[in-house]
Parts: sequence; C-alpha cells; structure tokens
Amino acid sequence: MNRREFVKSASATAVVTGTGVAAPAVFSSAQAQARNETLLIVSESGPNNLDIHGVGTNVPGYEASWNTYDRLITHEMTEKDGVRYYDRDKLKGELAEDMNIGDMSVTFKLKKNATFQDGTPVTAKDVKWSLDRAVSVGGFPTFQMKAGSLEKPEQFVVVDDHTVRVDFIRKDRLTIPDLAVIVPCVINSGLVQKNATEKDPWGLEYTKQNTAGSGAYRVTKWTPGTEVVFERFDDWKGGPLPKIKRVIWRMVPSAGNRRALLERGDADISYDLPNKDFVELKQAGKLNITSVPYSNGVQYIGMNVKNPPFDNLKVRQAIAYAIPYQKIMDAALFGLAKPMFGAPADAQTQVAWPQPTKFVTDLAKAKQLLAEAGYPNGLETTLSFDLGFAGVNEPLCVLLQENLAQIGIKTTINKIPGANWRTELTKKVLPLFTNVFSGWLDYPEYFFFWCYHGNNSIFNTMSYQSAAMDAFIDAARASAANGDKAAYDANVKGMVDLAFADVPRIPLYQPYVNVAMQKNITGYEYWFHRRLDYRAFQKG
Amino acid sequence: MTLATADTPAPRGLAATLAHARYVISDNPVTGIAFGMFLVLVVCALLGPFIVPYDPLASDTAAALQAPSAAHWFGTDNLGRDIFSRVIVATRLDMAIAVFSVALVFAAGGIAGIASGFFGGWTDRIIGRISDTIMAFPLFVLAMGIVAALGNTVTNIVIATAIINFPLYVRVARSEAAIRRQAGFVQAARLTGNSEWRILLTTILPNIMPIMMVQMSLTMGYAILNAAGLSFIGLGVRPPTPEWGIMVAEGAAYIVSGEWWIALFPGLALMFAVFCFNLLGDGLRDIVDPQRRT
Amino acid sequence: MLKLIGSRLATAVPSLIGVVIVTFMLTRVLPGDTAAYFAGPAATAESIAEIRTKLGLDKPLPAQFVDYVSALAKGDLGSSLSTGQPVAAEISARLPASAELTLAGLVLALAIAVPFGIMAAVKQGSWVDHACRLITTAGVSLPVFFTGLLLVYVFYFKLGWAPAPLGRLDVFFSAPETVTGFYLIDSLIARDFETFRAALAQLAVPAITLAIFALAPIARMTRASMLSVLSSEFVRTARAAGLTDTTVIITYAFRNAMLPVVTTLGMVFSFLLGANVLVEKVFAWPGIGSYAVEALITSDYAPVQGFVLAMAILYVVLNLLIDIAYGIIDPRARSEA
Amino acid sequence: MHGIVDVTAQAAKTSEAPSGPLLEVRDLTVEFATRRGVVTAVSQVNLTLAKGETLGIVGESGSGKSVTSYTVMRILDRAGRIAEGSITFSGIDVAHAPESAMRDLRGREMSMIFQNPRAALNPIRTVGRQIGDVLLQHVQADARNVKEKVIDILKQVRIARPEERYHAYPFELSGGMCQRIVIALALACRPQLMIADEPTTGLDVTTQKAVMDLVTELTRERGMSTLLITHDLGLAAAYCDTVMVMEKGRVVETAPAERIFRDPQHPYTRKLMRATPRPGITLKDLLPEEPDVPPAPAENPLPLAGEGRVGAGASTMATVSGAGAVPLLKVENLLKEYPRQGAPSAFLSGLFGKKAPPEERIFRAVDGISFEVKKGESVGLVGESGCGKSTTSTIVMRLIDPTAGKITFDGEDISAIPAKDFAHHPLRGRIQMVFQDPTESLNPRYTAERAIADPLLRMGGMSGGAKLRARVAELAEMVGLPQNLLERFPHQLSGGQKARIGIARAIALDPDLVILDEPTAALDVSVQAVVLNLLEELKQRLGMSYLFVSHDLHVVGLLCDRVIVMRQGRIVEEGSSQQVLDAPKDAYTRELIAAIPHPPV
Repeated sequence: MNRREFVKSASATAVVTGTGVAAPAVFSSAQAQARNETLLIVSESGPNNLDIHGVGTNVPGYEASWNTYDRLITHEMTEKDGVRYYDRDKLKGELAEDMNIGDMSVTFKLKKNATFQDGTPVTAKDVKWSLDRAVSVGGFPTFQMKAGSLEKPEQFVVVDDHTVRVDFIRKDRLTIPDLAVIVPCVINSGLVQKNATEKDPWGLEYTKQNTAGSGAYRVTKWTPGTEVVFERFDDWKGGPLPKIKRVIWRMVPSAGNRRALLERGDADISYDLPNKDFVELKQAGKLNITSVPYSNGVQYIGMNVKNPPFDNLKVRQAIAYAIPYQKIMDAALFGLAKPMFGAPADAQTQVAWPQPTKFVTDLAKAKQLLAEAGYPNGLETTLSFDLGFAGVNEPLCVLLQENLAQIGIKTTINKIPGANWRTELTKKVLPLFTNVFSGWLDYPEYFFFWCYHGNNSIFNTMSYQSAAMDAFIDAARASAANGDKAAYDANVKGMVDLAFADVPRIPLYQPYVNVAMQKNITGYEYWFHRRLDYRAFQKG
Repeated sequence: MTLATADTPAPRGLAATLAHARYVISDNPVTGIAFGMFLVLVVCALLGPFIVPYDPLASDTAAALQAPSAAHWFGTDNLGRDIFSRVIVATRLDMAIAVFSVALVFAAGGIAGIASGFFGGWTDRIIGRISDTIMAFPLFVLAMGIVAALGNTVTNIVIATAIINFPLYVRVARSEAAIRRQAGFVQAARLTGNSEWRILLTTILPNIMPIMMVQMSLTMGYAILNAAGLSFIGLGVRPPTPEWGIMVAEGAAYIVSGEWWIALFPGLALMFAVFCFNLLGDGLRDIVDPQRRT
Repeated sequence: MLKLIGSRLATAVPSLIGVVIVTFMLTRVLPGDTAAYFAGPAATAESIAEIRTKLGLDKPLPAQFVDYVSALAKGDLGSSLSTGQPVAAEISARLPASAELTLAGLVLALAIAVPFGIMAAVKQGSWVDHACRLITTAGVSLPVFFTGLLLVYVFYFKLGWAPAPLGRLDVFFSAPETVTGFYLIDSLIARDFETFRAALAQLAVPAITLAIFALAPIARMTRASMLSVLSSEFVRTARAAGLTDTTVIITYAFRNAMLPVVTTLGMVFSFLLGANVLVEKVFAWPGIGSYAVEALITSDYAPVQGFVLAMAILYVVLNLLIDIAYGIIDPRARSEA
Repeated sequence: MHGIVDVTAQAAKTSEAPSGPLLEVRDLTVEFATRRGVVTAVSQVNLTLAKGETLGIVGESGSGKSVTSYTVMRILDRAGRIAEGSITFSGIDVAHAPESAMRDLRGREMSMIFQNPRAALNPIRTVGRQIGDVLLQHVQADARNVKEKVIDILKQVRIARPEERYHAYPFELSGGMCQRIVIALALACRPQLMIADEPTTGLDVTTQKAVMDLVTELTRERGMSTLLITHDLGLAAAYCDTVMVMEKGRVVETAPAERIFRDPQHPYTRKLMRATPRPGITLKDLLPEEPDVPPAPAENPLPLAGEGRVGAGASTMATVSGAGAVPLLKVENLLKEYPRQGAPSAFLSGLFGKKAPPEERIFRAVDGISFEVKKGESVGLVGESGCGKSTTSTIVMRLIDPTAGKITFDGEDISAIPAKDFAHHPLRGRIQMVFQDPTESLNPRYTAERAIADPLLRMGGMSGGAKLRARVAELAEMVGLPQNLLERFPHQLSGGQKARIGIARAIALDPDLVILDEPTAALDVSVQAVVLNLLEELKQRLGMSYLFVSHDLHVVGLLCDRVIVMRQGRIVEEGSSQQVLDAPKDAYTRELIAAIPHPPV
C-alpha cells in the first residue's frame, strides 16, 4: 500500500462523501436468498464469554451457551396466553433418550447417534467430565448446581459408554429441574482437555472463545462488543433441525438506532428496547411484540437491614408507604409489568410467588411511621441503581427520590455501571437500592432460598438473617421433596407473610420480557432464562 | 497613520474602552448579537429559578411526554417535568461549569504558559513535557478517566475540563510571552529594579490578557459540550439536577419514537450558549486585535 | 530532516514515559475492584483475596508498576476482563476502524473548512465572512452525539438515503482481506468495488458527523492566518507586480497561511479522537474509542492502559508527520532543525 | 499562453507613447474611512513626471507621500478611495481604469519597490521563481525560457553567482541582496515608471549607496522615469532631478533639486533643511531659526536657554573633571560570543561525535574592546548594523552578561554581578537607558504618568501620593511634556511625545550614566532636532554622562565629545568628534562618511 494509493483513496473518500450521501448497498440475488435463512438480532450489549462455566460470564453469555451446548434433558413446550412457554413440570430428553428416576438416583441413557460439532461421538465420559466441571469451577455455576443438591463429583457415575447415573445426597425436588438449566451442559471433554493447561485444568481459557459442544449452533465469528455469528450444526440430534441456517447478533449501543433498524426492517429481533418503544410499536402494529412476565421474577427496593437506619422496621415500613407505585408503573414501565403492590386488605396469602403486598402510597402514614421510628426530621442516604438498566431504573429512582423528599428523606442518586453492579452487591454495603431478581426454577422456595435465606448468598442483597424465615424455607424444601403438600403450603404462606411483615425488601412489580420481531419471524419460545432460543425460529 | 490621534483629544481610560467597544459592536453586527445572547444567558443564570412557570424537579406522570403546548412551551419529558423550566434553570449550572473550568485552566495553564515562555530553559521544557503528556491522551477519554476515577460530581467535571484544556492555554500563553520577553518596556522594567516575577505578573500578564480572553470565551463553549458528552455515556451530572447535556443525552433515545422536543430544546439551548461564546470569542479578538485598532 | 525527526523523537520519549505513569496511576484509582469481579458473583471474601494475590494486586504499587512496565516491554498488554480477549489483539483489530473514521472526518473537515476560511478572510467583513463563521460555529455548537443521532434520524430513518447505522459494513458484506485495516483501502487493493461502495456508505454519515464538529477550529485558524498573511508586505509586492488574484491568494498567501493550520492539526486530531468515542457509540462503530469507554466505565485496567498507549504512539507519529509536512512547506524549518 | 512576444518588440512599443508627460496628477484628493470618520490623507496634489525624469517626494511621516504613490499604482487598501482629481499615465486615465486594465499596467508599465526588502519577498518561495512569476504573468517569457531570462535579470542587478542564487530563499540572503531581488522583480518587464517607496530606509549607509547607485544607473540606462519617496532630504538631493516637499497631505513646494536646497522658499522646507544633520553645524542650527519669535521656542520652555556650545569637546556648563580623576565608566577588553545560528548545538554534535571547528561554531559579537567614559562626558559609539555596538551597550547596562572582560563603574566592578541579580543592586538606579523605538519601549497598559513613576516607585523610595505626583510633574516639565498628556496611553501620543516620556523615565533616578540606544532613529527629522537639543540641555543641567549608540555619524558628531567607530566587534577608530568627522584616520571611517548623502548646503 504505497503512499500514492493511500492519498488517492483518501481523496476519493473526501470526493464521494463530499458530493451528497452514497446510495445504500444494493443486494445481489445471492445475498437476498441468504437473507431469509439468516436471523439478525440487535441488542445493547453482547457476551463477554461463550462458556456458562466461565469466570464472570454475563447474561448475554447465557444465550450463547444455551444455543451452542446441549443438556441431558430439557423442558417440553406448552402454551400460555398465546405464547409458546416452557413447561415447568414436563421434561424430555435432549442428549438423553431415556431417564429413569430411582429412590436416591436418576439414570440417563444417551442417544447413540449424538455427536459433538467436531464429529466425535457424545459419551458418558463427556457427561461426567462436564458435570464434574460444573460443580468444581466455583462461582455462579457451582452455586446454581448446589441449589439442586448437585454438589460432589462422586454423585456422577459412568455406568457404560452411553449410561450415566446421578446419585442424590438428599431428597430434593429441585434436582431434576436443576439438570435442565443452562449450567449442566455437556462439553466435548476430549477437545477441551487437549487445549487445557496445568494452570487451567478445566480449559476455561479455550472454552471462553471457542464453542466445544453438541448444540444446534456453533459460533463461527465473535468480535467482543460488536458481533457474534452462529452457524447451524446440521448433524444436531438434540431435536428437530432448526430452520435458521445463520444467526448474526449485532451490538448497537443506541436504543434509538435499534428501534430505527426494526422499523425500517433492517433488523429481525430486538429485546432490550425501552418499554415506551414496545408499547408504541405494539400500537403501530408493524411488528410482532410479545410481553411475557418474568417467571419467578420481582423488581424490588432493597434496604441493608444490618446497619442503621434501615435496621429499624418502622423506617422500612415508612419507605414502603412512601413509594409512588402507580407513578412508577405509568412513567417508568408504561404499564408493561404486573403490579406487586396494593392487594386488598383482606386478600388471602397465595401458595405462589411472586404475589402482591398490601402496601399503597400513603405519605401521611409514611411520615408518621418515620417519626415513630425516631427520625422526626427525616434522614439522608444514597439511592443506587444499575446503570445497565437505566431505562427503567433512572425514572423509577427519580420518582422515588421525589416522594422520599416529601417525607424528609433526602437521597442522592448513585449510578453504578452494569459490570460493577454485581461487585457492589457482593459487598452488601448499599443502604438503599433497586434491583431485580428472578430464579430459573419457578418454585417459591427456590426464590426464597436465594433471596431471604440466612446463608447470605449474593442475591440476599439485604443481608437479611432470620432464623424463623430459614426454618420456613428449609421446611418447605423438605416437604416439597417428600411430596407433603399440606406442610409445603403452610410453610410457603409462612415465608411470604414473614417476608411482607419484616419487609427487608419491598416488591414493586413483576417485569415483562418484551421481544420485538418482524412480522415474518415466528417460533418465539419463552424460557426460564428469558433469552432467545434460536432453534425454534422460522423466517419468511 | 497617527494622523487622527495627534489632534483630536482622545477620550481617556474607561470611556475610551467603552467607545471602542461600542464602535466594534456597531461595526460588526455579529459581535453585537453575541453580546446580546450573552446578556440573555446571564439573566437566565441569575434569575432562572425565580422566573420559571413550573418547579423543574416536580414530576407529573399524568402529563408525561406531552408535545409543546400553551401550558408547557417546550413540552414535558418522560416524567412529566416541564422542559422549559428545566432548560432555563439548567443555565445556571452549565454557565457555572463553563466559567469555573475556564477560570481554573486560565490560572493554571495561563500562568504556566507565561512562565515557560518568559523564563524558557528548564521551566519551558518541564511544562512542555507535561502539556505533551496531557495532549497524548485523546482529550475526551482523559476527561472520562478523571470523572470515572474521582466520581461524577460537578467539581470533578470542572477539574476534568480544565485539565484537558491545559495544553491549549499553555501554548497560547507561551507564544505571547515569548514574543514580549525582549520587548523594550520589559527591558525598561528590568532597568528600574523589577524582579523577573514582578515583571511577569505586572507587565507581561496584563498585556496578554486580551488574547487570553479570546481563548477563554472559546473554551467556555467546549466546557459545556464536554459536560454533555460525559452525560451521554452516563458520567455526567447526577439526576435529577437539570443540565442541558444530560437532558439532550436522555432525550436522544426519544427522537426515533417521535418525542423530538425532549432532546431538541436543551440541544438548542446548548447550541445558543456555545454559539454565543464562539461569536463572543471572535468579537473579543476584533476588539483586542491591534491591527483592527487602526 | 533527520535531525528534525531525531529531536522530535527525543522530546517524545519523556511524554511517552509520562503517559505510562499517568495511565498506571489513573487505572489504580478507578473505583472498581478487579479481584472481586474476577471472583464472580458468589465469591467469598477469601476467594477474592486469593485471586487478588494471583493477579498480583496486593503487592505495593511500585512493585506492580515494575511488573506492568516489564510486561509492557515484552509487548504483553494483558487481557481485558469484559471481553476476555488479549488487549493487544483487540487494539490491532479496532485501531484501524477508529483511525479510518477519524481520518475521513478530518479530511472532510479540511476539504470544507479550509476553503471556508479562505473565503472568509479574502472577503473579510462581508456577508460571506459572517456566513462562514455562523455555519462553522453552528457545527461545533451541538454535542457530537446529538448531531449523529439527528443525522441518523433524518438520513437513515426518515429519508433512507444512508445505510443502517450498524458499524463498518453491512451485515451481508464480508470485510475485505486486511492489508492496512482500512476497509476503503483494502477493498480498493482487492479491486472489490461493491464492498468499497458499501464501506463508503457506512462511513459517510459518521464521518460527516465528525467533520461538522471539526469545522470550527480549522476554519477559524485558516481565517486568522489568512488575514495576517494577506496584510503582509510580500502580498502587497505581489499585487504591485500585477499578479492575478488567484496567484496572489493561492500560491502566495494560502501556502504561507497553511503553516499555523498544519500545526493545529495535531490538536484537532486529538480533539477528534475524543469526539469519535461518542460517534462510535451512536453508530455502533467497532472502534477503539467505544472499547476504551466500556473498559473505563467497568474500571477494567488492561484495555484502558493499552488504549492510551496506542493513542500516545499515534499522537507522536502524528506530530512527526506534521513536522515533516511543516518542513516540506517552509524551507526555514528545514535549515533551523 | 498565446504566441510568445519577443522582449525587444515589447520595448519598442513603449517608445511610440504620446510625447506628453509620462505621468500627470491633477488636484488628487484621497480619503480613508477610519474609526473616527473620514480622514483626508492627501488633498489637491499636483505633479507631472516626464519620461526619464526622477522626481523626489520628501515629507515626514503622515505627510501623505506614500499614499500618493499607492494611489498612482491603485493599490490602496479597502478603506481608501480617490475623492477627486485625476491621474493619467501615458494617456490612460488610471483613476477610473477597470481593475483588469490596472493589473496589466502594474508590473509591466509601472512597478514599485518597498521599504524593508526581506519582508517584501515571499519567505517560502525561491527568489528565482518569484521573478519568474512576474515574467510569466506579463507574457515576457514562457515555461521553457523563464529560468534563463530570470538569470539574465539577476546579472543586470549585479547579483554574484546568479545560477546558484536562483534557487535561494529570501531568508538566506542579506538585506542589500534582497533589495536587489526586489529591484529585479520591479524591472523584469522593463516598465516605463519605477516608484521607490523609502527603498533604503533601514539599510546600512554603505549598502544604501550601492542600492541607490544601482537604481539610478538602471533607470537612466533604460530611459525610465522614477518617483523616489523618502524622508531623507540628503537622499532626495543626491539622486533626484526635481524635489516635491509635502506636509500633512499638501504639497508645499516643488522645484529643481539644486534650487530647492540653495534657496528654499516655503518655511516648512527651510525648517526641514535646517533639521537635517549635516557636517559643520551645531545642535542649535538644527532648530528652526526664530525670526521674531521670543527666544524660548514654545515647544520646550527651558529657562536656561544656554547658548550654543562653543566648539566641540569642552562644553561650558558640563563639570568635566580633569583627565586625572577616576573615569566614571571603564571597559577593559570586553568579549561576547554567541553559538553561530544554525550550528548544531553542542549536545547534538557531541552525540554524533563530529566536533565542528571552534570559529565555525562561535560568533564573536564583541571582540575584546576597551574604552572609558569620564564624568559629564558624552561618548558616541558608531558603526553599521552587526558591528556589536548594541550588544556592548546592553552589556554595560548589565542586561546581559559578557563572556569575558571587566567593567568598572565609579570604581566598582559591576561585571562580576550576574545580570539577573543586578536589578536589586544599589548601582542599578545610577545607570539608565533610553530605547530606540519609543512605541515599543512604553508599556501599552500604563499611562504616561505611570510609566515615568515606575522607577520612582521601585527604586526612588517613593510610595505614591503628592510627593510622587510632584516629582513626575517636575520631570515632565524638564523634558517639555505638557501636563495634560500625562493621563494618555502610548497609542494616543505622537512619536516625539513618547520619546520624551522615555527620557523622563530614564532621568527619574538622577542617574550618572545614561545609555542612549539610537534614541532618535525612529523619529522624524524635525522631531529629532528637538529631542537632540533636549538631551544636550539635560546633560548640561544634571551633569550626566552619555554613551550614545548610533549608526548616523552626523547625529553623533553633533551631540558627543568623543566618538568611537566600531566594525565587526572591534574598535577601528577613536577620537574627538571634530577630529574623527573632519580628518578620519581609518579607511573604513572615511568610507562611512563619504557614503552619507547630504544636501549641497
């Protein structure tokens, strides 16, 4: 590339761009045909790791792992108000062709013809290695496995080349469903061990950038922060061969541009637009918009119950009465959420989660509670939120800030960048904040195990320690395990009542998962992990 | 061409500058407009909170996202707050950011520049290297680094803006001081027993003040733009304080969906201010530029 | 000329060292805690501490600095947490994207601002002068991201002239085989004119956004230096010798006036590099700016340090080019060095 | 480019022009739109210039002489316009000619040379190309033979090694050489009229003579007519056929050169004649004679109107102490060296290992000179530019340090104290200086009063108030500065008034030695006469001694008792001003004196 050419092209740029805007790229016929076999997804941020067991893998990373790896079993599909919805209780084989649940173990028979994307057959050895890896790498994957009482490599036994047995250490209703979440995926142990080092025995560095699974798609190109390209694995045996041959997932930081791309038909799917856009696009009718409530998910106002002022119950109750619930529903969510407040005074507690509290906006009561709590002239604190979801969090906090000011609580808003949000939560020092949590396994005791239990997991952001609450949760899990429905119902109601009485966190609403798709896109499925499942989509 | 001055008794002191300023304004209408705009900004900054129809912080979700109407001249934002009131009240904060960051960078960069131009030698080399180092950073990224590191309070935004403009001021001050270093009146000041530092501050500084004023007015524009840029990536002023940059940044998401007024009016206000400062800069240069002072 | 390059490099070394020190300090002050991030969400206190020692973050700062510089010497810029890639690879992939955008913006700005500056100076005080000043000032009065979004809204969303703001190339075009990393040049080398047109279409609107933002400083400097040159004595001699207006204005006045403009180009380029960070965010441009912003916000050390070093080197190279250009235009500079 | 016109044919064309005068200006009035309304720069000017004739326009700054010449060429700046009157140049009505026609005339039929030559040339374009541009523009040459034609012209203006100099840039040539290039540019297309606007001001007197001889020789050889604009009467007398004197935009007198000097009619002309320094006169003779005006001229109401100096050297009032007393100032083999401009700095050359020979690296501005100044005596330091006189004066002023040598002032060795610390030294107040350019030596931000008060505030132990104001008023009165001018800023004062403020500031601390660095070079000759007399009177009254630095031998001769002539850093001659002026021993001094043109009085 000599100087003359560089200068020539640079001046060419100046000349062409100078003379009006260049015409848009013309599609040749080959590209047109490729176009309806390719799905173009646009979102704000992309994966930072392709391996669910990776250290610090973010939520978009879950989507990549779900579509490129298989699990032993997966959920059947059912229908819920017009949307294909994963069936919580019915499971079917994905890599396993047969599942046999014994008293203290479950045995899986693997499909004979299933192969990894590099052609090597899937064997029980791979399954064992993958499950051992899940429980040993630490961090979130290990914690998730523990939630289903899958804790020790010894539990996973290779019976023969195509049979694996999982022994239970305790009866736990969540064990089987826990084998269907994203974490226990089956990895091509041969390929990964070849690229592992003694410093990194599980080959986390290799699987960070390369997919080594048997899933329906493989990642052919990944430019972090810009683009991920998936190609279909034609010999996929986990289910019917997907229609979409290629998936291009582009990161477009500006929400405005994402909406423009959808409206002009240059993008097929986007799921992280502001709520207002979803409502308007739905009314305009040019696109298919689906809105499905987060399964087992709640947006809440959390308070640090360990140190003052929020260790005082009355102060927490004052906050609960000061929240401008309806204003938040209108201005922050534009109605796209299920309210978790304002239940009628005489409402019975349900055996379900999430369910609404009885709190309403009542500034006078809030002021009086605050006075009783010993803060007649109010107090000063910070209100933090996750900048990654500023679209909802910012208006929510500004409205809350305004109401709290009216009862004398002066707050300064503290924006915390997305990636640091979890780090701040683990420190458990934020006095007042808003956050969302939803459990993958749609069971109340699962939610409470993560969020209210005394073992103080990361998701117990309020550091709430209550022996009574722990008793309820453990009892509920035990009764669920041995199918004692009456005890289970009583314990769940006890948990919920105590949670609403102590109110360490104040539920606001159950958010919706909104997805906008072009008219010619069909086959959207709602999953517990709330990410897109490319395998079911059809186009054109 | 000293023909005119010798005979007609020239007005003295302040009257002279005023007469001269009046002449330049009438001679060059654009500068006149700039002064007018500056007055409007100052009035909004001082009286802002008292003359606005609504409380800039009061949200009214029922009236959210309304187009400009008789009730709300600039319409309302996503929380139903009156955009007209927020734009007017934001003037004070934005002007503060502009004025303080410019004052800070003039004190630091200006003096350092004069010292390096006047003394030369090692002072010049050290200050030169410092400003080179700052120049090596892409200016905006450095500002972000400072605000990210120290937290996004207004003072940090002012400090960050000052630091990134430091090299510019050093360069201007240095060249002006270097020219005057050997001037006759500087030598004369040395003869009458003035120490180097006294000469620097009482002789060199006043003489380069005009040129620095031109530079300061230009940088005020950039200071506000910088604050707006920081807001766009989430490091700007903390909500709910009204500030043009953050209002434009938030409004930007609503352009495509049709609520153009949320971003447009703070954008126009921002444009009005930066426009005024730039034109003011050119106007000041005409007043100050000796060639124009025939 | 060699002496000129020698002396320029000699002055560049201390500022490079300065940059290394400042970036090191800056990243150590960033609020985020890498070890906690590394340990993942469910980490316990001691696992964070264990990872902290593994990363060497518990050593005293000077020791950390020595590790950092020795790693730097070996060319290892560490790897980014947020993207998990080695920083050196990321920067070499992303730098051409930003450079192409910024250079296109700069060339465009020059192509518009310089003639504006000349016209404004030649017809000082006339309506042309005021019009030039108003237009260029209007360009710089709007924050660059707002101009970008406005242009996308008008040219892409409403009129459909511009292609989708989806980064450097339309989804259905493959990037030309990298020679310089500049899509325009690489596609020309590969004689693949369709990709060239597509890349150019994608580059148009972001480049225009940047150019609009850079018009004012260049136009103002050109006007000021043209004014002073036009009132100098050798222009009067040229006029007295009967040379035509174009010769006087272009070959005599303009070439002299270009000297100060060339020197400010360094500052304008650095100014543009900063503004380009915002343009990249608006146009989903896979440049180095947006990469650095992400890393900075999540206080991810390695990319920030790598980015700033790349920029520092780019700045030194740029200044060298400007000095050489200065030497070519002005013989006095050649002999003095 | 249409057919190539042979140069000789071109010359033939001009000769058939109508026989009348080449240039005729009738009742010309030019006005400028300035900030304080319309100003008439030139009114009712009439002049005629026959072919081959040389007309000199003489006048002080602001007399409108340059404006007239610019109007003839129609290169006034935007603010100027011809209010009335007509200009005809070889039959063409220049006043109303369209710009395109004027552009053809300029450079081909009439051309101009300007004051400081180096600035008049494009700094970044070779001189050869600049001359080539003019030739190509007026179709005197085409791309092929332009270089050869340019070299031929360079030969005509006596430039050595023209092939080599063709590629040179202006900054690589000396002042005199640049002026030759400007002349070459002007004469390239063999124009009929050459206008020279102060062509030699700022050049050394020897170069000035060479340039003027060249111009007259070339113009005579080609039968061209010349318009010489100058403020130097001597120059006009020596080189012009007729002389026209202008004052404040009006023509006061026009006459053949020898008659105007022998018998000047108009009083202003006479005043100019008297004020021009020339050999064999006294300071008093410079002042305009006072036919019936009371003895003390209005301009400087000095009570002690001491009558003229009796002969050179001993002045009656001065308290010149005997030869035996300790000299006020003693300078012993003073040396000042600078690294030669462009030589690689020691650091770099050390780096590359090659050491340039010493002479090449070092430039000796002052090469070991010694002299003395006795109390009350005024000594002149004379020499052309670059001879080291200014460097010497700045060293004596202790503004810069010498490389070697000793300076004793009133018995105390002041060269030992470094320059930057000398500001606080008690002796500081006793050595003061008056600077060359009055405008540049006054702080634009200070009023006249503040400027004079500055030394008193710093060293005079005065802190302000009535005492200070009284002292300033007294000083102003001593230098003849009207009280009401004290609040004015420098840009509101005339050259003469600014010079007086400079002097008042210098004598504020009652110094023993005042160094005058070309104090009147930037002033008009009439103002110079007044200032020189003022300096003489102040010396008498306050018993100071002067070190007068100048390039003008006559001016030094008038004011100083002894004269030292310097050349390339060395003293070539020293003696009483009478003896040096009338019977110079050194050949260089003789050449200097001969080169100064002076009116045949």
